[in-house]
Amino acid sequence: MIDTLTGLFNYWVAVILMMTGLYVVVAQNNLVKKLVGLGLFQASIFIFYISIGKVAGGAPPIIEPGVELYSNPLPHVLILTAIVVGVATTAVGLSLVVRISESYGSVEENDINQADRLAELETGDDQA
Amino acid sequence: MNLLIDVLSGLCLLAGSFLCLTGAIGLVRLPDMFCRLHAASLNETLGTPLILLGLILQVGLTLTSAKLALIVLFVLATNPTATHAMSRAALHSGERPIVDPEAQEKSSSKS
Amino acid sequence: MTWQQHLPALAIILPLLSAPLCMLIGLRRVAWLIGVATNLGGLLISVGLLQQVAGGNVISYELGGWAPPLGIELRVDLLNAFVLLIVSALAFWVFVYARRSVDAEIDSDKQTGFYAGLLLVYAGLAGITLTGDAFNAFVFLEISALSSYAVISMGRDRRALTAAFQYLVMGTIGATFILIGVGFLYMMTGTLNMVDLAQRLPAVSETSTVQAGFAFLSVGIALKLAMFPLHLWLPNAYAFAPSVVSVFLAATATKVAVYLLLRVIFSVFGVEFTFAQMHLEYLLLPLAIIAVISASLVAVFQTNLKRMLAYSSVAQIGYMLMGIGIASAMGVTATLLHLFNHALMKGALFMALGAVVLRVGSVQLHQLAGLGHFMPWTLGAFVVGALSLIGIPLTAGFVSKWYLVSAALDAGWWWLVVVIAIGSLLAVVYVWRVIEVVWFQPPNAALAGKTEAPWSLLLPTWGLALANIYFGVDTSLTTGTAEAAVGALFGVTP
Amino acid sequence: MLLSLLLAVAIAALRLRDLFAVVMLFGIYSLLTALFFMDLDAVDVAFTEAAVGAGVSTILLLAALRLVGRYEKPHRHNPLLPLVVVCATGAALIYGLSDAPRFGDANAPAQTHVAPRYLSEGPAETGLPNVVTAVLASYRGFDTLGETVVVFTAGLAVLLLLGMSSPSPIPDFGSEDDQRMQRHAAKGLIPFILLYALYVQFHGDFGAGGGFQAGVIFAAGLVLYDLVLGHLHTRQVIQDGLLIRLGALGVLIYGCVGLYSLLSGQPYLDYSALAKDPVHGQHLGILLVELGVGLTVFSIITLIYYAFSARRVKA
Repeated sequence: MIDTLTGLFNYWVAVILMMTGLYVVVAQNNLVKKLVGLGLFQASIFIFYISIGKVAGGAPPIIEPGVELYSNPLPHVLILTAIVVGVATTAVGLSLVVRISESYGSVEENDINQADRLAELETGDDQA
Repeated sequence: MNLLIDVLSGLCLLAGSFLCLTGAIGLVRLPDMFCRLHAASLNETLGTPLILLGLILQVGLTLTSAKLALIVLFVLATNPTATHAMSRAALHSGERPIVDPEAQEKSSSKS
Repeated sequence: MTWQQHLPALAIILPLLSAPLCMLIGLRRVAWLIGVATNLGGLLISVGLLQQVAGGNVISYELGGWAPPLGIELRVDLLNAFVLLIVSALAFWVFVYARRSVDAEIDSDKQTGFYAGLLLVYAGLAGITLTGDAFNAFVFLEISALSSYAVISMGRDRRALTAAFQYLVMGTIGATFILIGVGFLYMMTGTLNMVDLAQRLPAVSETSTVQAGFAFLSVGIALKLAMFPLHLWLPNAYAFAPSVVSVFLAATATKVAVYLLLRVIFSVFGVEFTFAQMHLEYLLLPLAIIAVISASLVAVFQTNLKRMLAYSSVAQIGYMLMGIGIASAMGVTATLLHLFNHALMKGALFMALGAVVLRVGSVQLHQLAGLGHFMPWTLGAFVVGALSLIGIPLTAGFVSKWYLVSAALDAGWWWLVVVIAIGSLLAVVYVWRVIEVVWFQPPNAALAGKTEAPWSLLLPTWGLALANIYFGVDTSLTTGTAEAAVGALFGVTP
Repeated sequence: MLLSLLLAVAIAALRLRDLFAVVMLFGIYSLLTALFFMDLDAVDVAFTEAAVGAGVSTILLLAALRLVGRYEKPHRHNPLLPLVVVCATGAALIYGLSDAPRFGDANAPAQTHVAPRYLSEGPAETGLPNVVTAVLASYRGFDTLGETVVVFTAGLAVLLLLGMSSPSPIPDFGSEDDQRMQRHAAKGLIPFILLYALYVQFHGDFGAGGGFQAGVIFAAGLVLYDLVLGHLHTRQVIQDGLLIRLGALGVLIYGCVGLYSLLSGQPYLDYSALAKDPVHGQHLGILLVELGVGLTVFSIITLIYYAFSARRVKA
């Protein structure tokens, strides 16, 4: 039990961070904040992956003479890719938010849904 | 000789850490934007270079110490600029230094 | 190596590189031509691949010359060659159709980028279909997802923006879940290659880590394929996207997600684990049933025809999951057939609506009264697609439903047949509403002077409509391939 | 210790309404994560996270905030459903981790199956001491091609959504005099930043870094120039239409290196076809594809920054 608690400490924190991030995404009303939450969520997964690759007492995986034990390079590679994917998603999401704010005048989810519903009720037409 | 270097670098490290600590305390304790900036710039412009200097002394004359020296130069160039830009921005957005002792009381109890 | 051996790599990199080429040249007509040429090439490649694997052999292509699990492997068997054929055939057809529709719906200075985006969606889907590496699948998933957010948001209605945003949030959560799942599996096996995973997983299948990994992978993919409670992003995304995008995504994107689910369930984990140990059918079947009934019911009350079809898609995905949930060879064959046939019918239906958008500017049901008299060919194709959607004999839709019903009866689940019947009845209801309005109501005054859609739209639309009939009559190609693919799928799993 | 700081920052970000502060906290969070990666031996990842998470993301978020407003509206919401979803996810994660190998265990499956092969043979097969670069660009080069395309796609998407920016002189951050100090400092620094980017680009095979990080740093140099000297100046140097083409060119460079090996009868992306000696070919191939990556990343990030910064706030 104690071993599970301490031996996986990194993972536990990563889990709590993931939950925080996911909560921000699902519960928040503001679209920018949702994207920040998405970023937190993804960053915590990066921590999770990098923790998988750590070898106790290992060195960074740049081969040098005289060093025997290295950490696992594969998760590093995967996360490099994932970081890039993450920032690409953020950029696209933000440009969507900018356009939404221009055409709705708001970036709060409630306001937007309400505006859509009103428009549909008024015209009976859901294709503007 | 080694002892001398150790002592010197130790002194540098100690002084640097002390400055950083005071800077951090100041950042929390001081009443307004400008005083806090003052505290922050203190630890950045003197504290960090001192620590780096201590480290350079420890490493000796290698590629690593050259990199550390570059970092020192970089920090010295950017931090005052950043502090300057921040205080200007604060002034622009309507922040004013507190000069009145009473207002100072109020503000510090608030934060 | 001969050039035939390079086909798996070419199938992906051709569209992947032609998209930047479009942007480099920067002319919209050239971009369209490049797109058509690329997709024609893609179609030929996928036919070639299907021929190469027809005998049941499996192609493994080692990218970079590194043998798996060290490097990334493309792995082609009958199953994904079949799915790739669906995707590339539809992509080609969509590009032929696209020019007029895109001219009408997209600003001319954005058309180049739009075509490049479509090509990237296609490249991503082809990548997911062919790759034999779990993490590589994630990368291609993101390529297709990011580019679909972009092309969806090009819709004229401002709701296209919110729909794309919602899709972005849900899609990213889905992709991140897949990433967590892959991470768990990597933790326990040390590999990312799917074949290698399949070999190493049985030894650790009892651990909670592998079980949780499976759960995260399934939920992530379920988000992508709009499985019932996670489908909320889909209707608006399809309804407000430009017509071409609706056709393309409805016909291909969810199909590839279903393929990925099949791959994970049957090839990576194996039936032993997914059904005997995890009892996936207890989750899949109820959700599939609710999806079929509730989404069909919602579709009945839609006034926007594109949104109606989108809800119908959610219901059709329900049928596909039902086939998987039955967990017999017959059931999965039904799923595969429905993948193919649904692409045909939804393609035809959305293409017909695209033509309506071009001429009328709306797909709001009450504005289309009597439109059949002005655009008989377009709406004729719509009717054919709709008949296939219901599952009338001699249409493609009938074949897959027939297989599904047989599979349910084989398993002794007559109640499932009842569900399928109710779903089809509801489809009759929502389709009939449309047919009644467009053919039998007196023409709407506002429609006066509307003319038939141009040939460049009609031909592809009718091409797909006729394909619906052809594959309803001559079933040897589809059923033969699907049965062989499923045989291999069940054969390789212990 | 670091992890608890991370936690504090994350929770603060959750609670604050001032989006500006949230974004700054997000930047701090990324920097802390980067430090943490450093601690876990992932130097390349730390480098990237610091450049991207703390740098690029933060700048983009700030640029977007300028356009959409800084404060979040207070609102009531029912936190029950989100809480259930989050707790279910958390429970599944904890359940999954309870059987996981211990942290740092050198005998975990992840450490014993494929990875040792990279470490033992990688330097000999590719000629690079930095195994991360070797795996990234060669063993899993197809992933990296995909990653480059993702960056390109993001640029394309932003271009489609926000359109080309027309050079306009409006963004005026203050009078000449106001900016004098920053201007001098920036003018002194920018050459060094660009030089450093080149160093990172071409030294990635030996130390941490590579095309991606170099591209980000190069873009950062340009963004700094743009911020301090105003838009017109930067856009005289390089324009949007050119940027998206450069981005496309980067992807094509990468793709064509692969095509070359395909045409010479080797599998796609097999760099040993590039030279007589396979190891030499690998080295050359990695340099070339890293160049493609760097080019794409630099131009797309600059392009995205342009698109955001040129947008006016609409009333």
